[in-house]
Amino acid sequence: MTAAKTLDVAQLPPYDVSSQSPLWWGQVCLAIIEGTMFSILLACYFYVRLRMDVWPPPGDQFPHLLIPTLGLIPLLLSVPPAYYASQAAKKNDRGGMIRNLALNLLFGLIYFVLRVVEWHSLNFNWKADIQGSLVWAFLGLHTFDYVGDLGFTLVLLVLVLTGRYGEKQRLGVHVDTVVWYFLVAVWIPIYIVIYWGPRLVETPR
Amino acid sequence: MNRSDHVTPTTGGEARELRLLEQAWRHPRGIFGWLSYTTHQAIGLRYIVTAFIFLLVGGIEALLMRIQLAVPNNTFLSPDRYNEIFTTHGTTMMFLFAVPVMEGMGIYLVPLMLGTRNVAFPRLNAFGYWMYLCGCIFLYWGVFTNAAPDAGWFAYPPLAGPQFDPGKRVDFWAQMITFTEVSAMCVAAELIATIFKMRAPGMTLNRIPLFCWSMLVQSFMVIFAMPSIMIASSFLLSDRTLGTHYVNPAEGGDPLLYQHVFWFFGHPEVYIIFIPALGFVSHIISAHSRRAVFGYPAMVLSVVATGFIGFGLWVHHMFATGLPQIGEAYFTASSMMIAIASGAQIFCWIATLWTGRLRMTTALHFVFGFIAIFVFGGLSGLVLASVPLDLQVHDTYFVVAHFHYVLIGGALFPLFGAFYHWFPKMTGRLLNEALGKLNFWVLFIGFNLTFFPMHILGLKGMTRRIYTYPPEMGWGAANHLATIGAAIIALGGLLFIANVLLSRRRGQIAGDDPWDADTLEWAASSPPANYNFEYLPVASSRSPLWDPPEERAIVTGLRNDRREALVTTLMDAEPHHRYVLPGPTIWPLITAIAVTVGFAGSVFNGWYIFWGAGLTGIGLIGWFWPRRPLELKP
Amino acid sequence: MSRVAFLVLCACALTSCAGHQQSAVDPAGVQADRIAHLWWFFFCVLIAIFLAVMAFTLWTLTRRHRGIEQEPLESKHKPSEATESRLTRTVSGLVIATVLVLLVLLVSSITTGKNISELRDKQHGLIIETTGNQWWWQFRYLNDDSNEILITANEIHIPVGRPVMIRGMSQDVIHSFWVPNLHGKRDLIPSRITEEWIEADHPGAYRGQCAEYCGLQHAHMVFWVIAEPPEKFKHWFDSQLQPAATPTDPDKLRGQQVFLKNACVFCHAIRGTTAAAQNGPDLTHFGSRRTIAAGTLPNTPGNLGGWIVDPQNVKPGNHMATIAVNSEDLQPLIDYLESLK
Amino acid sequence: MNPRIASALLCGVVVLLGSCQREKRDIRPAPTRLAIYGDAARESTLRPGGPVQPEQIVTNPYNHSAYDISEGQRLYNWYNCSGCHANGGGGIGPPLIKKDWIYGGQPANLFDTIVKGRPNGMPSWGGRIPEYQIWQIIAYVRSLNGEQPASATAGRADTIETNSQNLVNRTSGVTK
Repeated sequence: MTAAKTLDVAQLPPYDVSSQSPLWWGQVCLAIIEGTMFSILLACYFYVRLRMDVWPPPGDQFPHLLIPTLGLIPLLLSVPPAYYASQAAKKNDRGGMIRNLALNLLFGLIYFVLRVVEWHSLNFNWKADIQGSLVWAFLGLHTFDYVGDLGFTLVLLVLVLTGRYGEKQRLGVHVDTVVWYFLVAVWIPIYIVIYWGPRLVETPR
Repeated sequence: MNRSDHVTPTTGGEARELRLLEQAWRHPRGIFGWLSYTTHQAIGLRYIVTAFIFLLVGGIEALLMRIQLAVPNNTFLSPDRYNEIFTTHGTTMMFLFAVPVMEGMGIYLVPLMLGTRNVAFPRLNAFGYWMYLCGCIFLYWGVFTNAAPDAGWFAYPPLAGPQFDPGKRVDFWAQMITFTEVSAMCVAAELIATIFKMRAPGMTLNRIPLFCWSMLVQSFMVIFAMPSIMIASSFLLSDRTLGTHYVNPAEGGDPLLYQHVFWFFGHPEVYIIFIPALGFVSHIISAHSRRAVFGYPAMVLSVVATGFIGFGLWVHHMFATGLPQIGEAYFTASSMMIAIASGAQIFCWIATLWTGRLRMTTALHFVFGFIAIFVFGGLSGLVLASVPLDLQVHDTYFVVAHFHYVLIGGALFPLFGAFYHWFPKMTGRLLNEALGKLNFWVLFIGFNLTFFPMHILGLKGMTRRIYTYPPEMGWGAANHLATIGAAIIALGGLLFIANVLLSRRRGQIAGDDPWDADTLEWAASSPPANYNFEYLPVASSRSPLWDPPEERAIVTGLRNDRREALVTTLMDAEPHHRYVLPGPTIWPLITAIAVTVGFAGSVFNGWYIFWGAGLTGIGLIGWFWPRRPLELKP
Repeated sequence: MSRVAFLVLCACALTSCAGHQQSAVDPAGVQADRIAHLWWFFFCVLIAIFLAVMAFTLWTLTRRHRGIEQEPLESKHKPSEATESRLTRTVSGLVIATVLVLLVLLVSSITTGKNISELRDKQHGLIIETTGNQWWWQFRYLNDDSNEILITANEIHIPVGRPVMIRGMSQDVIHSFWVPNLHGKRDLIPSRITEEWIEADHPGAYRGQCAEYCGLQHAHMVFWVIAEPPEKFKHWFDSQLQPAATPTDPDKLRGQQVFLKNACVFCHAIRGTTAAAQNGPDLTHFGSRRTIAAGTLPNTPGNLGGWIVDPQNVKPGNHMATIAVNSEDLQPLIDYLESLK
Repeated sequence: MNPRIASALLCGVVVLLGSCQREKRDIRPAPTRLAIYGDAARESTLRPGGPVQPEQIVTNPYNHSAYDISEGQRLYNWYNCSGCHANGGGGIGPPLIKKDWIYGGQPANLFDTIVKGRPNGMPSWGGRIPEYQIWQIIAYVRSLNGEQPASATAGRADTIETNSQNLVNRTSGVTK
């Protein structure tokens, strides 16, 4: 037993609500996975579109522009609250977390309603043709993640409201925003492609 | 040989601290306790054992195929059964054995090599294993209910589509993919976080053990490749069950779209399997040739390069579909570039052996076998990279020979070597060396006897996946030889099992560091305690255990009354904060079962997706529900 | 070193399969010939590399107790700087060598690729539309004159020295057209048309097989390419263009009636009769073909009888209906079909 | 309790689930079956246009079998049923996607219709195509009406989508 040099870490904090936490990195990995899925779907969309003379396939309406475009407003508005929520989580400011999480959730829900309305107005479904299949894949996958994260935010809000939270939950609030930024960011290209794409590269009937 | 590396400060109350640590990391008792383990050693071993069971199953399927092909016009298997068996064999080996076993080794070894106490997300780790197990059971549920997939392990539509493969066979295949991909992604995410943030203090980027580099690259490949196969299998599944048109030409879909998406995963998959094996080889060589691997930077660079290039050559699986010539030239070039990276590594290893003092253990035997077989397989890979030659040998037994050379030679031999190398760490006992060398030679001879003749068969026109062939083709002799070889391989497998079973009971007791190796896992006791290290080590160099004791240091000041580990900075591994790891819990299992309900049910009825999602939500809430104490005492 | 012997042995094995009817290393066509040359070039280069690497690897075993043993390895587990730098030079040299070898292989492969894609006087080429079906081949000799279009199945004749274009398509799943002695494969993909030019140098019968897994009977999806001198080919082509003659003797006449009365007519066509379905192979000149059921059996009356009575026994899972032909009808049917030369 | 035992147990459970009808692939139909069902249906008292007698049900040997349903789909086109009945929507002949059958929609009625033919155009196929194929076609036709389990029927065919509830009078985009 030789006395060895020791490195004492007792002074270090027992937790950390920041991007230094492994959890944050794990969350980023999951975001990358989702992002890769959406990019591959986009690649597939262009692949099939290039093989078609007529797009959208005859019988499909052009997807509406109004509601999805309006929808961008609450979607983008939901980002700042997410950011402030994470700041509040770092500072362990309960009021701030409650306020911003609630706002985030509110805008999120408004957008979700618009999404559902618009989705129902499509005149083609997944069985209609390849465009139907792909558009429904985009909407389905994104909505699935979106609802999932809404639920996660809701649970966090409830925990903070009931005061049943500690570092882990604050860290949860922090990394939750990572997912939220991602979901908003990834929607923009999808929105452009599936709603504007058919118009921008319209083909003569 | 056995050198105690527990350099511990002679402070008082040490015994009490140790008891606290034992207490904090003790496994819960009983069957429910067993189901709620979250330590990386336990989960890693579960991966490894399960994967080995499926290696045996896949091997039995391979033997059945070899019996069928042993003689011309054989009627041992019906064509239908044969198709099911070769599909299940490929699927089992790729998705239920090769990837999971490498992940298992990573889960077991990475925290030990990094000098930490567990992976970053122990519960996600458990969840990943349960998902993998459910996937295995799901596929073999299909197999046993006469619904074994029969469209080949890459299930090309339209043959695998709704019109030409009725029933649930391919649905079982496609959904099994989802299970194993979820599991693989969990492992990838947690290993990346672990390697980035939980390295021992002082383990800067250029001190990370080569195996951890391999697992890092492999994890990133998983993250970028697996989504692709998930998309592909979902396309197939929804076309078959929901009536979508992703691969239906009549409605604007395209069968080739599936091939592109599949192979964008399918080629990296090969590297996902074999990059960890490169890590094994480096460690075995450095330990048994008594010197650090030559050219560490070159090794790291070529592994990373392999990871990148691996995504750039999927089209060489599709040369026969007729692509523009310029594209073909590009993919030929990129396919050959891989050879540069692999070549550099081989040369570095040979250089290491060259200047080392070799200790001809079984592990090193397997490494030599690896070099011989893998180099051969790599060279035949160059034949496949060349478009004109590929047009001839594509989808023939030449290809079968090639990928068994790279996968068995490139991954399985290093894996066996790794077992002989790390078995003492896992069990505390050495595997029998004499039996081990016999095991190696039987496997090596059997392997070449089985797969070498297949090169010739391929050139003589024997196509892949045919359930029989007429005698006048002159393929009989080589096929007969291959079948004999397969029997010899099986014998080798039995020898290995025998060796494991014998040595677990009465193998020679191994100390902490039987090989006098250099990386941190050998500083832990064998088998390691649940907390790996009583005091986390500090990485004083690339080969910490070869440093003189006075240069080594340990970490003190972690609380021992809870599962605490140290988070360090990304680049320089400076201590940043302490990190409390979650303890044992049953919720990952519950969540995995909930997800399984959704996945398995949706094969028969789409609505199950929503039931499964609901149940999963409940599971996740239970998983993340805050437990007292909410505030951590510093 | 036993591996070396093994390799030599395999080289012999490869070369010894000359005269084989389905072999990539026994070329009978321009492209297959170029590919085979490329193959042997690769073979020699790669085997040389392999042997070199193996020699180096095994040598590490022999020189264990030589010079470097004097160097102090155990202390820091590292040889002297001199050794390390010498190794660095060697390894980098080897890597550069690898790159050069790869460049050579790449260039040779691409040039061969270019060569096999261009053939002389394609404009005078024959165009054969090839359709893959589960599990048989339909061939249509295209022609501007619609009466000159010939439909046949599972066996094509081509003139020696004249380029032939295979226009590939598929009715059901993906198949792959492969005649190793003439050229590499080309997939036949539903909804697509793929093209491949082949040309035979010298006469002979070459066996082709579906090379993309296509289901239950993938193993029995064979066809024959018979290359013959132009005049012989012309003769064959003209005779095949003729509709089947109505049989004169009562036995065969009865056979024809059996054929037309039974389910046969729902799938098969015999030009010159009312049978015109395209679901199965065209049987107009069935008697002139070498094999039954896409290369499953040699075309003999006995085999034909067995095939008609119980096709699912001969080729399990194929799409030929099991019809109940009573015994006294069977012989006339066989005689009739075999008479369709 | 270790993982080996655990997975062994689970596999055991799986085996006990046994095989299921849906996945049966009767690649080589036995001649006996041809005779039995053939006679059973021939001797049934059903008459063209006559009253449907439910007690005279002959069970379809290929009921619920995914393989035979898809074989039926192939034969439906090969034997040109689609010529008159289209993809079930009907054309020259009556539609097959419906609930009210002129001559009864039970397997035995359909068998009779196909074997004996019906006035105004439905030809008699008796003795021309083997009975097992008739049963396969019946299995497919009944699947059009959802009278086969959804898990045994394909989500779609590799054809233009004809499912009317998706879209009215649409045609597919041309693919290059």
